[in-house]
Amino acid sequence: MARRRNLPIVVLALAVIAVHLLAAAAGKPQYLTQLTMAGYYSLVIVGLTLLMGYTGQISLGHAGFFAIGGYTSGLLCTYNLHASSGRALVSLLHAAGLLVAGQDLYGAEILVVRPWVACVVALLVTIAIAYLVGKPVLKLRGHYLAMATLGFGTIVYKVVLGSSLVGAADGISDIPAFPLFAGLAVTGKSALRTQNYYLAWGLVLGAMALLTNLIHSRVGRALRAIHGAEDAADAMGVDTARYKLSMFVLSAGLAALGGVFLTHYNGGIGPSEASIMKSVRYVAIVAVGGMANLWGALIMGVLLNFLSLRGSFGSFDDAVFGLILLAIMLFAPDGLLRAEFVRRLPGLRRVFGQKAEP
Amino acid sequence: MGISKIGLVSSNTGFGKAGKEQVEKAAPGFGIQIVANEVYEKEATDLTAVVTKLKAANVQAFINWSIEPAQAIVIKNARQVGLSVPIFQSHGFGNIQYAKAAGPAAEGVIFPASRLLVADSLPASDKQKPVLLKYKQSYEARYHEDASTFGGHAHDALLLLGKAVEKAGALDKEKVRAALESLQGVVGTAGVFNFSARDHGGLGMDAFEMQTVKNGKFVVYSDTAAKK
Amino acid sequence: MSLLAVKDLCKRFGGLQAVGNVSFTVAPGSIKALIGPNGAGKTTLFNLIFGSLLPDSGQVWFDGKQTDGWKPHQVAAAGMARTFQHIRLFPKMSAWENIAVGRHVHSRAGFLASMLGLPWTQREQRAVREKALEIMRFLGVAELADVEGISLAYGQQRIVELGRALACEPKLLLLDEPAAGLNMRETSEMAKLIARIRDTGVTVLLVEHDMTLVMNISDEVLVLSYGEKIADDKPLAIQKHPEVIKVYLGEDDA
Amino acid sequence: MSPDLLFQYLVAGITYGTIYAIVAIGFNIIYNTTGIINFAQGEFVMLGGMIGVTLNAFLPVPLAIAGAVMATMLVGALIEMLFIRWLRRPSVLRLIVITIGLSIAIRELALLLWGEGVRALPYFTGTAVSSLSIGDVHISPQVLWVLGISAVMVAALNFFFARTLLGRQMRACACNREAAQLCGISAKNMVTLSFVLSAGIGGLAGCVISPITYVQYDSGTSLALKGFTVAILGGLGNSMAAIAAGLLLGTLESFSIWVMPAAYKDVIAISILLLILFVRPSGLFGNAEAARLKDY
Repeated sequence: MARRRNLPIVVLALAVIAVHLLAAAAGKPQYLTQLTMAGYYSLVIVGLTLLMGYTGQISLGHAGFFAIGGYTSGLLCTYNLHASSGRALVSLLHAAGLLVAGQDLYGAEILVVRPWVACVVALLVTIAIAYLVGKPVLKLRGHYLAMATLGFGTIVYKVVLGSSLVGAADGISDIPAFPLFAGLAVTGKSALRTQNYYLAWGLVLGAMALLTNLIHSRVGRALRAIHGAEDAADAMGVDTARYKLSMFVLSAGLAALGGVFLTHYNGGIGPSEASIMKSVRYVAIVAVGGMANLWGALIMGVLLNFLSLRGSFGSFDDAVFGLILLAIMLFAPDGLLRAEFVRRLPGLRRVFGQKAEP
Repeated sequence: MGISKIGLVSSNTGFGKAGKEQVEKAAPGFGIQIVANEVYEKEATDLTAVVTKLKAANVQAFINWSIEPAQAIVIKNARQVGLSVPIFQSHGFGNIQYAKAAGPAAEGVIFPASRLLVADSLPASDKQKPVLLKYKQSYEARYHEDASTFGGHAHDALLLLGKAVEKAGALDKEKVRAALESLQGVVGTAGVFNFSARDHGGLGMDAFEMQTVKNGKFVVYSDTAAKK
Repeated sequence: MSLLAVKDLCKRFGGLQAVGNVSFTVAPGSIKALIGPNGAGKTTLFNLIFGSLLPDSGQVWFDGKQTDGWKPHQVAAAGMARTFQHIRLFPKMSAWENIAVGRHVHSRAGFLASMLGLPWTQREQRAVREKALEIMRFLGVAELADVEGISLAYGQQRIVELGRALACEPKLLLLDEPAAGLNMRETSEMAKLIARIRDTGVTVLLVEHDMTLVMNISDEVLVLSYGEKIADDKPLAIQKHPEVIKVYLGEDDA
Repeated sequence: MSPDLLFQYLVAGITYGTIYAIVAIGFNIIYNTTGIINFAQGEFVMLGGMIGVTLNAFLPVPLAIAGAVMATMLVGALIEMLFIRWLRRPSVLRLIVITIGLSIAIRELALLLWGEGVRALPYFTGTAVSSLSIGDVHISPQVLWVLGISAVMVAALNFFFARTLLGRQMRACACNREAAQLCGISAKNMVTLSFVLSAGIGGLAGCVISPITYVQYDSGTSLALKGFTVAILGGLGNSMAAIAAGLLLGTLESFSIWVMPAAYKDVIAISILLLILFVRPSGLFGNAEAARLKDY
């Protein structure tokens, strides 16, 4: 069984290589840039799929977690501690090798947190916030849960938009590259485009491997049981509150991971990453993928994000996502990539016909 | 005007933020103190509480820096709560729509903008006047709405690019850039452009004219004594 | 020593006394039935015992531990399992997976181990599936293993739900109207099945309206009326109990 | 802080609060009959305002408003019939996503139709600068119009639900859909009616508040968020409580500007919403057990 489960992962890995070769052959290496970005957004989407599709808990605030990750890492990597370098704490951090000194564009001395430290802190901060928010929020159901997560997302958006510390409406820019190892760094420099493409998709592959294992495990079964009938899952000994919270935190962590890497890749982050429209877009993609369909969500996520990033939808970007949401939820609530939908296609007229019945 | 204590309100967008920062930087040089400094939402529906805060701070005038519809709400609410001090706006006010939206509240608002808005009343000697009138008339004939400065910027950008390509005589990127940097005396809607390798903005201070709203129309602000 | 002891349990909803001062015990290895007219508080009593509702006062002792105030999943972990009056299967999971959820308290793979797919979790997985299929064979529904919960026939759903509870290997099994909606043949099969489950050493407490089933298989019968206990005795004695007769004849038993 | 200023903040708070409350009442009507939270409610307000302004170009204000309200009602009916009515046993999640999709679609359509421009109906009395003064406290007459029309609307709604057959039928559906259907009430028609009513209220609100707030293709979104907050604060489905909750939230927001930067005004409002959801999901004035009955 395990081998059968690994097959899609292998196919995905081959597809990643094939796309690279195709893009190179077609002389369109810039496609890799958008695919890299789409890869990082996919991390949010696969995490959200597990939370919404498998565990049945809606979140209209996941852009908030993406933004908290990206903003925290970006802020730590750009906030100049030089002025307070005499302080005991700063000296201690410096001595521990957690800070890095350098010069900015204009030659002024700067002292900032090392990117890998910033990344770890950003993930930990997001996880802590997800835990604190999730604990009370996940007690709610239905509309109340939707409203509470929407509220959380709005708060994150308004706070980053209103705080001059993180650049208010401008966001944070000039975020340094995130050096990993052996000359590889998360950066938008075109020299490292291919490497970054493989890095992003390596992360997606890793996440997919872990998450497919999860859904086919005891935990995955418990999560689906919570979705199916929460009281019955509880009666079977599933600590539903703990499982929901763990899943919420896990998906928030994945969103933050995507946020951190994309922020370093783009070299900046702005408040629009935290906006409600972004959260709605993530939900739309999960829905189009088929809710409880990890691979469907990944495919639709890459496709739609890629097209959107390429500007294929022009000024109708939001409209396209709105209409997709509407169409999918009306005609194929189980997603496009499901056999039942394809079978039902010829019967669409019957679906319309039902309107006339009393 | 002898103003030393002002209020500053701006919208929570990049435009509002940039203006806010510049005003904060420039104010001390003129001996002006910002006693109330508020950022409002670009989607705001009513800003009575914000202008009340200005009123409570006893400002002698206030600057309202925004490019969104909410800027009209600010001036309207200010007049409603009886805050009758002079109001200064940014060039983001350069669309008659906002003045119309604020109705009588917009009367007397002072703002800098290019001469496009007051093209009709310019003296015949003004060298921008023909360009402005031509743009204004063709825009209004085509779109059936008042021309604003914003569309003019796009017009100028295309005009400059066209001149540069013409001057370079080729579509080579480097040559066009060099030509663009050497353009002199190009008359656009925003002003007369004089580029150099160091100046990529091309406009001087004289490109802006202080304007105000009188009887629902933009007119040149004539009280020269008021120009600080 | 009783397996379950309920002492002076009380629960009010607003002004309504749903359960009032009910005390009783269930002996290990026995089948005890809980009967009473509609609205007598039977399901409320179940929910109080299982932790789905918090009692206003009174105690629940299960297997030597005081369990009132515990959450259902804690009660389940302590060795109690239940079925629901309105069947609560997991609709989009196959029959065997439904039953496999019942193995939750007897397996231990957590988030991290599951995501990494460690070898021991895979062994555990196989054991869980094996056990689920074994239970399906015991119930005689092995051929339904891969059918989705939502696609099962009503009677089959009752059996699978029972299997899910059995998968917990409970000491005490709470059955809420196991024969509701079943036809006569299915009801008598259900009665046999419950007796067989008791014979494997599982203690059973059930709520049921079907008197034939109750009188045939129960060792003791508890009668509730308007939330209060009016009788607690052997089936034969219950049938002659004057107050029970009054309650049942006085009611319009639809 | 002089008493005059205190009152001035209070006036601002009442203005915000009344606007939020009308939006919240629109939510409640649909929620009560269907259990749906209509995320497109704010768009009804926007449509009302936009259509009102458009009609005002060739109709006097009262007729323009009447026309706008009727047009919005029609939109409400169409939305229900095209997107909700024929769904069989839709899940809450599906309904949430559908109404979110609708709100985006309507907004984008409005952008196509009317562009980005900002519009407003003229002030019903006076102008943008006129205000009634009590000492140094100033109130725009339009605020009084909003208050008055809201009051009349609430009274009319109360009469409708308590006294008329149709209103009672809608309430019956809200309490128990199956039982109502057994009594011969067409639950489906009641749902359509609730959309019509709710859209009409939204449309009216959009017209009445437009002189104060202006209207633009995307005005609906932020109003909807506040409307939700107020609806939940008061207890979902309870329209009288929504008015109290609206005034409370509006006043809190107004005074929050007094003590902290206006940029954080919404953060305060939504934090209150979250707090209420955590400690008292039935709302400030709601009844916990009644709320649980409607928990789907």
